[in-house]
Parts: sequence; C-alpha cells; structure tokens
Amino acid sequence: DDWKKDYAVIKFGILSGENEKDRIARYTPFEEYLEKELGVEVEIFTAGNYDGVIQAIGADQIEFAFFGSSSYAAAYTGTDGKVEPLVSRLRQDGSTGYYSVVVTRCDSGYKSIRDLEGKVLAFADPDSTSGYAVPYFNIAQEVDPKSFFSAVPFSGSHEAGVAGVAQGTFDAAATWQNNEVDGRWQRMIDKGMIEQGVICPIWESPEITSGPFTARANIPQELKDAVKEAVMTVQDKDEAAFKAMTGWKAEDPNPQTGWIEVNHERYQWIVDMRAWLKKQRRSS
Amino acid sequence: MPGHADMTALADSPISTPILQFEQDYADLRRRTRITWLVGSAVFLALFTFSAWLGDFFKVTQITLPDGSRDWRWIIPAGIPRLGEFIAKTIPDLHWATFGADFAEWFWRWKVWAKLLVETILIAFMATVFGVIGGFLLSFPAARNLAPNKWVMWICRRYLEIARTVPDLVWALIFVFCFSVGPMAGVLAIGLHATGALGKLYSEVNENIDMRPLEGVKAAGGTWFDQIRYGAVPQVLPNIISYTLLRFEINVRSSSIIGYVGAGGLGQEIREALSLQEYTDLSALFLIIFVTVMVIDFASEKLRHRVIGLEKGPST
Amino acid sequence: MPATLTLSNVSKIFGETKAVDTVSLDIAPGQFVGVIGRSGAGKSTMLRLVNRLIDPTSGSISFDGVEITSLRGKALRDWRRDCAMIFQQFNLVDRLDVLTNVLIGCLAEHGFFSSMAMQFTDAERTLALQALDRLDLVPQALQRAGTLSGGQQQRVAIAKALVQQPKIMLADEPIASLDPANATLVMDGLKQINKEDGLTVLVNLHTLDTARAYCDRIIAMRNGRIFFDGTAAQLTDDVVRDIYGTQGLREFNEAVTSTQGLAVPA
Amino acid sequence: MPATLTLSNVSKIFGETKAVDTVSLDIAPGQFVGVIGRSGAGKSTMLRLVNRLIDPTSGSISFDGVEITSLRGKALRDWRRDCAMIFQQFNLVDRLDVLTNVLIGCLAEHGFFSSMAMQFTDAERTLALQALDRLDLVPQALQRAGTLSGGQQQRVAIAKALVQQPKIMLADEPIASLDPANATLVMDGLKQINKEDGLTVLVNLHTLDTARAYCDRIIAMRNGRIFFDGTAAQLTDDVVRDIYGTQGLREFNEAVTSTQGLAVPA
Amino acid sequence: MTPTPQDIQAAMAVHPRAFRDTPAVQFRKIALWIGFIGLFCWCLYDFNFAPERILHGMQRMGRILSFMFPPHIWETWAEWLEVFTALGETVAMAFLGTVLGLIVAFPLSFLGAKNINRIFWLRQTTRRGYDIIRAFEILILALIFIRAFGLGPLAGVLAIAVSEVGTFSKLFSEALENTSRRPVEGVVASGGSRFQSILFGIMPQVLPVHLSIVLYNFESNVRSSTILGIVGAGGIGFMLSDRISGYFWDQVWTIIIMIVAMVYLIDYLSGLIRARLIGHAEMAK
Ligand SMILES: Nc1ncnc2c1ncn2[C@@H]1O[C@H](COP(=O)(O)OP(=O)(O)OP(=O)(O)O)[C@@H](O)[C@H]1O
Ligand SMILES: Nc1ncnc2c1ncn2[C@@H]1O[C@H](COP(=O)(O)OP(=O)(O)OP(=O)(O)O)[C@@H](O)[C@H]1O
Ligand SMILES: [Mg+2]
Ligand SMILES: [Mg+2]
Repeated sequence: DDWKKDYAVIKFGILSGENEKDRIARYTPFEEYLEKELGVEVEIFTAGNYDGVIQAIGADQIEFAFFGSSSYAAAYTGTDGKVEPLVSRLRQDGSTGYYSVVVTRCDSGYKSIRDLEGKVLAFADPDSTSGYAVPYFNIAQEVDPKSFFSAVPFSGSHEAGVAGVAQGTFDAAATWQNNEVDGRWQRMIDKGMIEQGVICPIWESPEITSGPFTARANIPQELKDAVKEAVMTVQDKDEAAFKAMTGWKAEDPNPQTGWIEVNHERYQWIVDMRAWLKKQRRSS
Repeated sequence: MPGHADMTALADSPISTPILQFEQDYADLRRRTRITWLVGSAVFLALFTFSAWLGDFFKVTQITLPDGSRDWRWIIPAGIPRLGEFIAKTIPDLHWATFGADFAEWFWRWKVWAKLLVETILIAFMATVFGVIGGFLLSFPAARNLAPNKWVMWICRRYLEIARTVPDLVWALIFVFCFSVGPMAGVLAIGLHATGALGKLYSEVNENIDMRPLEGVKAAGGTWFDQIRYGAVPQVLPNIISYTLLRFEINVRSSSIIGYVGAGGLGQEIREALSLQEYTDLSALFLIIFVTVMVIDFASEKLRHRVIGLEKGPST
Repeated sequence: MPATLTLSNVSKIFGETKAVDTVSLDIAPGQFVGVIGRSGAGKSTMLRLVNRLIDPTSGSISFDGVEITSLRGKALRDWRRDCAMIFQQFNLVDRLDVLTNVLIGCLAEHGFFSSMAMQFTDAERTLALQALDRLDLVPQALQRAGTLSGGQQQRVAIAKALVQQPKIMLADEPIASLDPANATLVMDGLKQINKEDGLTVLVNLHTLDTARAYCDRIIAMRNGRIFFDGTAAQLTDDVVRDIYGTQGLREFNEAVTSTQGLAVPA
Repeated sequence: MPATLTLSNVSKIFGETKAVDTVSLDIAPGQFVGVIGRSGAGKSTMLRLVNRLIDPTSGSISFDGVEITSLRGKALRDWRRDCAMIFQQFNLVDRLDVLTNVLIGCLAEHGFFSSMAMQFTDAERTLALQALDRLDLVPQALQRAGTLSGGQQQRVAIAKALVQQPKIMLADEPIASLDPANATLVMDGLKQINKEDGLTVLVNLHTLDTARAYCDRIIAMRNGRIFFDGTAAQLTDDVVRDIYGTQGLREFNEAVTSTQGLAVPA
Repeated sequence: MTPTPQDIQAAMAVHPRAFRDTPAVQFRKIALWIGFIGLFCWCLYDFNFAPERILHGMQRMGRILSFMFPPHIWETWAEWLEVFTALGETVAMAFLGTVLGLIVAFPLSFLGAKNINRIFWLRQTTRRGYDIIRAFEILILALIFIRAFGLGPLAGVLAIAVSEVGTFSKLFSEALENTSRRPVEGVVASGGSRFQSILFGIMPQVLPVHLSIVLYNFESNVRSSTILGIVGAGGIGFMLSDRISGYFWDQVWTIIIMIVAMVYLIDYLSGLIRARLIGHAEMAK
C-alpha cells in the first residue's frame, strides 16, 4: 500500500475515559494486534488529560486518538474541524452511550426538575461531561439554573455528589448511568456506600454518545480505512486484546461487545453545547 | 620564578620522613580519587544515557513536515523550529492603532481574573500559614539534635515525609473528594504539602544551629520547651522567614495549578481557557502570574535582605 | 544560705576516656575556688557534672546534704537554677536582647504559657535590671546580645546567673575568650559577688596567674584526677611544671615560660 | 631581598570615621614589628591598606621605591603575593584540603586554565609541602582545612603565606582566636621565619605581653594615629595606660595590672 | 531578695522601655496581629471552613483512609510490573529533567548573584528572566513541547527541565550570595585574580549547598511528574490520579505507599552521595 511508506509509524493518543473501567484498561495487546494487522509500527500514548492529545493531533504529531465525546468536541473546535470520527463503542444491550441523570432522595418526593425550585443541585466537577456540561446545558434549556436553584455547587466528584444527596447535604446531584441497573449511583449501592432504595433518578439527559475513535482528517483515506477495519474487527480477531482495552470484567452486566461506525453529526450537539458554554462565559 | 632555586636545593637536602609518608599517602589518595571519579562519572553517564534513551532523546521517527509530506527525522532538531507554535497561538492580536481596544479585548475577563488572583493569593497565604504552623511545630521534634526522644522523632519525620512525598495535586484530588470543590480543598492540599516541605527544610536549619545557647537555657533550669523557645527559635528565625517567603511564592504558583482539579484560584481559569480554547486568555493569565511572582520575589528579596542584614550587626 | 558542695568518688567515662576519675572534693560555703589543668584534664566535665548537664558514671554529688545525682524533673531544674553556670562561649542567645537573656535566669519558675509568650513580670524585670546595674550594663539592656563585645556578653551571662539567685556559681573558663581589660572586669565581677553575697564560686581557668590573683583555693586536675589542692602560695613552679607537663610546648625555657606565663591565658 | 616599606601620610576614611589618619612609617627590612592599640584604633585597616585589600583615601605607600598605591592588574596581584597576609579568622577555604589551601599562595602565577582545573605543578606541591613541613603540618596535608584546630589552621595560613615567597609578612591578630599553647606555636613560627629568612614581619597584636616578648619594635595606634613607636623597653606602664586609656577598666591598680600582664595574651 | 514595689516603681521610672514597649511599637504590634488574624479569619469565612463541613469531610477522609487496610495487593505479575515500570519511568524522567535543568541553570546562576555580577541591570534582567520561567505553568510548557515534539516522555522531560531552570537559577544564586567573604579575601590577599577568588573561595562553599538543592529538587520532581501523564508518557503520578478519579482507593493507598518508599530510598541514597561528597563530619554538624 502507498500509505505504508509515508506512515511507517502510526501514533495513537488515548485518553483514560470518563468511565472508571477505562482508566485501568491496558493497551499493549491492542498495540501488538494493530502492528500485526497493519504491518506498520504503532505507538500508543495514554494520557490523563485531553489538552495534550488535542494539541498533538492539531500539530500533526499523532494520527489517531480515542476521545471521550466532550473531548472529541474540544478537538473538533480546537483543530478547526481537522478531525474525523470513525467508530464508537457498542454495548451488549445495544446501547452506544450513557446518560446524565439528576438523582434525589426517593423519600423527598421530587419528580422532576421543576420540583427542585429553590433547592440545591450539585454538579460533579466543572470538567465533567455527564456531571456538569450536559445536565447544565440541558437544564438551562428549561430553566435558568442560576436563579431557579438556590445554589449549584460542585461536589468535587460524582461519588461525593451522590453521597451528599443520600446524607441530605444536597437536594439533588447530577451524575451518570448506562441504564437503569448500571451507573455511578448503582455501583455505590453495590459497594455498600449507600443503601438500596435511597436514591432515585428524576431526570435523564439525551444519550451522550460514547466518544469516538478519531482520525486526523488530513491522512490518506486508505490508512483511515485500514485502521478502521482493524479496530472494528478486534473483538473477533484478538479477543484478549479487546478485553484488555475495554477493561472487560466477568461480573460486568453490560460490557462492550463491539463497535459502530459514527460520523461527526452524532457529536454536533456536543460541539454546540460547548459553544453555548463558551458564550455563557463570555457574556457573564 | 624564584621557587625553582629552592626546588634544586631540595634535590640534595635530606627529605624528612613526614614528607615521604605524605608522598605515599598522596599517591594513594590520587589513585583512589581517580578511580572514584572514573567509576562515578561512568555510572552517571550510563544512567544519563539510559534515561535519555528512555526519554526519547535519540528517537528517530517519521515526522509530518510543514508541507504535509512525511519524512524520517531525528526528533529534537525536527521539533526545535516548532517550539513557538503553541506560544504563537496564545499571542493576542495587538495593533498599535487600536491598542487600547485590543488590550481590553485581551484582558476581557480582568474582573474575574482580579478576583481569582486575590483568591489565589489568599489560598497561598492560608496554605502557607498552615504549612508554617505545621512545619514549624514538627521541625523541632524532627531535628536530630533537638528531638526529645527517638520515637517522637521517627513519627514526626515519617509524617512530614508522607505529607511532602505525595504530590499536592494528589492531595488536592483527595481533599476535593472529601470537602468538595472550592478553595478549601486547595488550601488544605497545598497546606499539607507545604507542611511536609517546610518541615524538612526547617528541621535541617534546626540541625545546624549552635547548641550553646540551648545549653545556657538548660543550665538556668529551663525545660525542653524553654530551650527551644529561647535557645533555638531566635537562631532559626531568619532562615525560617526566608524559607517561608520562598514557599509563599511556590504556593502562589501551585495554587494556580491546583485549580486544575477544581480547587479554586487561577488554575481553574487556566483549565477553562484551555478546554474552551480561549488561547489568548492563557497569555493574559501568564502575564498576571508573572507579575505576581515577580512582585513577590522582589518583595521577599528585600525583606530577606533586611532580615539577614540585621544579623550582621554593626559593620566592622 | 550557702552550704557545702560535696563530690565523692565521682567518675565520668566517655567511651574510652576517663574524663573525670574518682574525684572527691568538699567545697565550703563562700570559697572562691579555681580549677586549673591542661586542656582535656576534665575541668569542664567536672563543672558540668555539678550542674547536672551530664550525669556521672559513678559516685555521688551532694549539696547541703541533698543528693544531686538523683534529682529529676522540676527538682532537677530547680537545682540547675540554684547552681548557676557561666560558659567560656557565654552561651547567650545572640538574637535576643540583653534583658531577655538575663530573664532566662527566671525561667525555672515559669509555667508553660508565660514562658512560651516570653512574658515576664515587672518584679522579674526589675531584678534583671538590678543585676545588669551591678555589672554596669543597664545602657545595653535593650541591645541584642550578639552585638555586644565579648566582655560585655560575659557580664550579661553573669547577670543572668545572678538573677537565678543561685547558691553556688560555676564558671567554665569565663575569661578565655576575652581581652585583658574585659577579663579583668569579669573576674572582678565574680570576686565582688563572692565577697558581697558570700556565694561559693567555682571557676575553671586556663591562666595560672589569674588563678593566683583571685582564688582562695586552687585545685589542679590532670587526666581526670585531682592533682593539687591548696592555696596560691603552695602552687610553686615545680608543681606548675608537673600540672602542665612539658610535652607539646616546644621550648619550655625560662624566656618562654615567662612569655607563656604571660601568654598562656589566651 | 627585602626592602624598606614606607607609608607617607596615609589616611583612610570610612564615611565619618578616620580609621587611619595621616600615618607615616618606615619599616626596615628584617624587622619584627608589633602594632598594638585598642579595638577600633585602625590596626587592621592599616594592614589592609598595605596589602591593598583596600585603597587609601590619601597618602602613598611604597616598597623598595615602588609606589604600591598605583598598582593595577597583574602588578597588583604580584604585590599582594609579595606581601603575604595572615588573618585573625585564618580566612582559609574550609572545604578544601590543607595542601590546596597552601597552594592558593601560588595562584598569582597561574593562568586561567590551569587554575580552572585546580592543577598545580609538582614543583609547587613540593614547595607547599616544605612549607607545611616547617610548621609540622605534613601529616594533615590531605585533611580538610575546616577539620583542623584553630592553631593548626593558623599555621596552615602561615604555610600559605610562606609559599607566596613574600618579601614582607603581615599578620592581623594571628593569635587572637588561639589558646596559649597554639598561640606560642604560631608566634614562634613567625619569629622563626623572621630570623631564618630575614623576612620583615608586621603583626597586629591585642596582647601587650606577646608584643613585648617577640617584637623588635612596637608601634601603638590610637584613633587612627601612631601614638608610640619604640622598643619593648620603652613601653612603660604609663605609656600603656595612655594607649589603652583607663576608661572601661575599673581598677587599673597594680594587682590587676599584674593579672593583666599575665592574662593579656587572651 | 525579691524587689519591693518601690524598687519596681523606681526601675520603671528610670527604664520605662525595659518594661513596656513605646506606644508606637505596641500599636504596630497589635495592628500587625489584628491584621494577620483578621485576614486569616476572613479567609476561613470566605473559603467556607464551616465546622460541619470540616466534620463531614473528616468522615469522608476517614472512609478513604479505611481503604488503606488491608492494602491492595495486585494479583498478577503483569500488574505489578506495570506499577514498577511506572515508578522507574518516573524516576528516570525526573533524573533527566533535573540534570538538564541543572546544566542550564548552573552558569545562569552566576549572573544573578550580587557578589559576582555587580552590573545592576544585567543582574536584574537575569533575575526577572528566572521569574518568567517560573511563571510558566508546567502544563503550558508541556503543551508547547507537545506541539513541537509530539506526545511522549521527551515533552515531559523538557517541561520539567525548563521549569527546573527557573527554580535552580534562583536558589543557586541565593546560595552564592550567602557565602562568607573571608575565604575570598584570603585568596585575593595572596594575589589571586577575581576569577580565582570565585573558583577557590566561593565554589567550595556553595557546592554542598547546590548539591542538596539538586537532590531535594530531584526528589520533588519524582513527585511532580504528574506532568508525564499529561504528555501521555505514563508515570506513577498519572497512574495515581487515574486511580483516584476511578475511586480505586485501595489501590491509591498502595501506590502512595510505594511512592513514599521510593522517595525514602532516594533520600537514603542521596544521603550516601552527600556523605561521600561532603564528608560525614559536616553532615553531622
Ligand atoms: N561529650 C564528650 N564525649 C566524649 N568525650 C568527651 C566529651 N566531653 C569531654 N570529653 C573528653 O573528656 C576529656 C576531658 O574533657 P574536658 O572538656 O572536661 O577537658 P577540659 O579540662 O575542660 O579541657 P579544656 O581546657 O580544653 O576545656 C577530654 O579528653 C575530652 O575529649
Ligand atoms: N569597611 C569599613 N567600613 C566602615 N568602617 C570601617 C570599615 N572597616 C573599619 N572601619 C572602622 O574603622 C575603624 C578602625 O577599624 P579597624 O578594624 O582598623 O580597627 P582595629 O584596630 O583593627 O580594631 P580591632 O582590634 O577591633 O580589630 C573602626 O572605627 C571601624 O569601625
Ligand atoms: Mg573545658
Ligand atoms: Mg582588627
């Protein structure tokens, strides 16, 4: 192939994801798998912070990156659209994303956001997509958070927010869930940090699509295709590498099973959301 | 050189035994020194080369050239011309004609920044106070020459070690979890880290003090606390002030990083600016931090010189 | 008020060195006793044993019938106050003012908080000023101790000792770092206190002639043992030669002896 | 080799203080001259003027007909080498070994690169060793200077001065920080050099009696001026009283003078 | 022998200053303390140090601490290897960053020392130059180097090195200024040139100080190499912050314990090096 001469070394940037499982996933087997499949050298860099990866992809230093949805949007605006999403994650139950939820104590009687007037709604931390940006953006379409709630503090983390609700420090908190049985707050119940039946979700966001595996736009199409093909088939060709990179665990009720092809449209609303946040900041 | 005359005289003058002994010792010493140096330098060079290799210093890789083509290059010379790239993105568009407006545009968020700068300085102030109190109190039992007994010393030293060994960013993450986001977590994280760092520096100062005044206090019937208060504290005070001022500056800078985990201060602003790609904000923030660091550095230099200057007493 | 200080069979061993070797002594109240001896003879060690800055390896020290060696805690600190110590290097706190340095002599009476706050009563301050006045140091009372000349510093140390209202005064080579004029002032100060207050004074000296001029009784030590104990008159040249030995001083001839006699006190 | 050192109308003014005030002196080759005077009399300043560590405000200093005050660059450094200086605080580099400290005396001959590498020739080393040998210091040659006793350090300083092969030797209170035994060794060392090598020695002393014992000629300063210039014999008690003044010495009576005579060298 | 009230009165009359500070001094002291305590209290209020919040946080802290027992033990060798590799990488990068910073900072520090560089404006420019370097957020430095050299350890090392240059030059020039003048005078009095007086008089004095500064900073670079996480080069700091964001508290503690152990080891080794280069005698002082 033509591209192999120009791209004898392919560089990947990987962000440890929003999902706690992704954070201890290991990519060495995947790297070996790709080298075997593509027949070129592959270098993978796992970063804890997306600013570095965005700069690297913007400066043509790396070719591909696994982004979260919000960091994809940042990369998209940061590079003036010079990135192209290829594939995203597909779970066992067919879902391709997760949801931001607002939870309250079940015994509080709140049923919707409207019931929370004058109450305290805690967001997770300012850098969180599901714990801040998405719920804030969506709630702001309905009400003005600053005046509607008595306070919108940051709790510091998803866990702290949920625990705060359970203890009554906050009236409500924003966090995430994959579905009704799996999510941040459900896992806290599993770990015994809060009681069963104390926490109830009252609001759910539109699906936050899982972040895309992204290519730099200005590389040869054949290269993109080849890598896309390799990623799409990793679960079949090298199951061990797939399990390692997705942090697969036997007890996981809804593990990732494969990939779906995605395009930029799917993420446009997050780009818009970020633009909105930026405008909010400028106007404040 | 007149020395040569003596030199020749030396040839036939009897050489004393101490000199002979010396010549032997000297030869020995020279050999040993040379071996130590050789081994030391070899080990150092090997370590350096190895870590340089690990650090990709010798890496030759394919690089995308400015025109979009790809070529194999040694990574360092290939990258040097591009060093300014990121900085260039942060430089605002300033024109002489519209300087005022451009400048206002550059510092458009100055009200927020001024508030955050104050917050940053206050965080640093409080963290320094906590660090000084903790480090100061622990530095005496942690100093070898002052510790009342071995166990107290051991405990204090380990505590200080843990406090300073864990990066302040990690403390910040932990405290953010415990106390939620906001300056409080930042204060505690930096304060704890500063306790460890200052405690170590202070206890080193303590180990270098003159023990005679303490003996003087002891001989007059003073307790251990009296010895510390009257004998040690006045001696170490100038050093403590100087380390504290240095630390304050470091704390100002780290509270701007700590903001990165949502613990308040200018760091939060840096993070937001980065994540929203408001690059010119970064250079404005840089300027703000630079001026602050410079002012603190300058003031503390003056203050330190005054404190040290007082030490010298009347000049002779 | 003053009582007899008794050392019986006191020894102090540092590793291999017998710094003080089965020393027995009785020091009567009101005596001005000089201790001489070569460097390393054990003079300082003996004084430090009396003040309990170090503990004896064996033997006992008693004062007025009270066993000193077994004191602990507050009683020990009270004893240290009762037996004031003056050091060759003054051991003042350079960065505190003279007055506070003198007030350190009152610390044994103070509680934790008042001493941490450096808070002293007016009575104590007056006492300190009176002591300074006796040594002509009132004008310097608010100066830092470190800015004083050596002689002044040593006099501050004496004032501090006076404030302790001690029963006995120990001085370890108090004039060794002083120039002659100051040395005279300091020795005169000690003598005056000895005479006026009737305090027992035990002073280590390097300088034979100072000892001869001031002391009622001279004790010479050699290798940790008492080698001579008598009056100045009994201290003949032969005895001196034995005390100091001749090794180490290159020419111990008449000329240099005279010089040395003169130069020794350095 | 040695020649006359002449100071004519030399003054040095620091701000308000006339540290040295129109001093004129001739010092003949081979003399052992002691300079005495109260603290602040200007003794150190005079020596530092001769060595050109400081420049005079007015007046001229010449040696062997060469005007010292106008020397620059290499010539100045050569003069400093020719006129070795010994300090009260030794001014050695504590962390370098004794040998290197002595070799610092050879630096004036060295170029940039050889001194950069701290490289000395074997001839220089031998010279240094001979100097150390004269002062019985060879066994300590490889020790760090900081670990030596005061007397040893001062002897190292003298060895360094010797290596400079000076024409004149200046010593600023060389024994003030030393105990008597060491003081004797150091003064003996200076005397020996003065006798054997015929070097002119100009030494500041605090101690009258050392001056009396060692010096051919004694110069006394007071308030920056020469107040007395003569032999030891001419230095009567009356003169001494004038030099030191009586203020500050409470009783300058016979007994104390004797003590002082003895205790002076401190 | 306690003084009578009359004595006290008399003494007070003669030496009022020995008993009380002058009103001006007293006022200044009180004002300073009030200012300090006021600022502190205001900060407490402003930063919301509410008692219940502290109590609450302490409870959570307690829960986090409880995860320390028993410490997490990884089961497979591969996982252990991952941790050890991260530790090793971190040490190597910190070493490299420190050495590079040192090489650049050492000569620069002479320009900033008052007793060596007497040219006022040059000294001030140099010093402000150090300030510029220190004002750069290490994160921004990392981004600068990422754009130039790509992701990887190189960018991290250079970021550490550059930020170290600012710190080292400042500390080094302060060490130079704090030296004793006496040895210098000794060298000058023997006819040494200015350069020789620096080499023989000042350098031996500052080298031990420099050495401890370097070792201390090496140690802190080991800690602060979280920066490696940003540039995608791994390292223990990255692992740690990842575990924290994932709430794997038990693993967090094990990693922290390992970092502490490693720093302890470095401390011990650097103690050995120092003892060897400076000598035990002076260490003991
Ligand atoms: N803390 C110590 N540890 C070990 N040895 C000691 C200690 N203190 C004193 N010595 C040794 O005990 C001996 C007596 O010392 P001491 O200081 O009492 O002598 P000195 O007569 O006071 O001498 P100088 O005139 O030099 O002060 C010496 O050999 C000394 O080395
Ligand atoms: N660098 C200086 N700056 C200002 N004044 C100085 C300086 N050096 C010396 N003096 C003043 O000059 C006078 C003479 O000082 P000098 O050191 O020569 O006296 P000295 O006779 O050596 O005294 P001492 O015996 O204390 O060493 C003193 O009043 C001193 O304060
Ligand atoms: Mg002694
Ligand atoms: Mg002088």
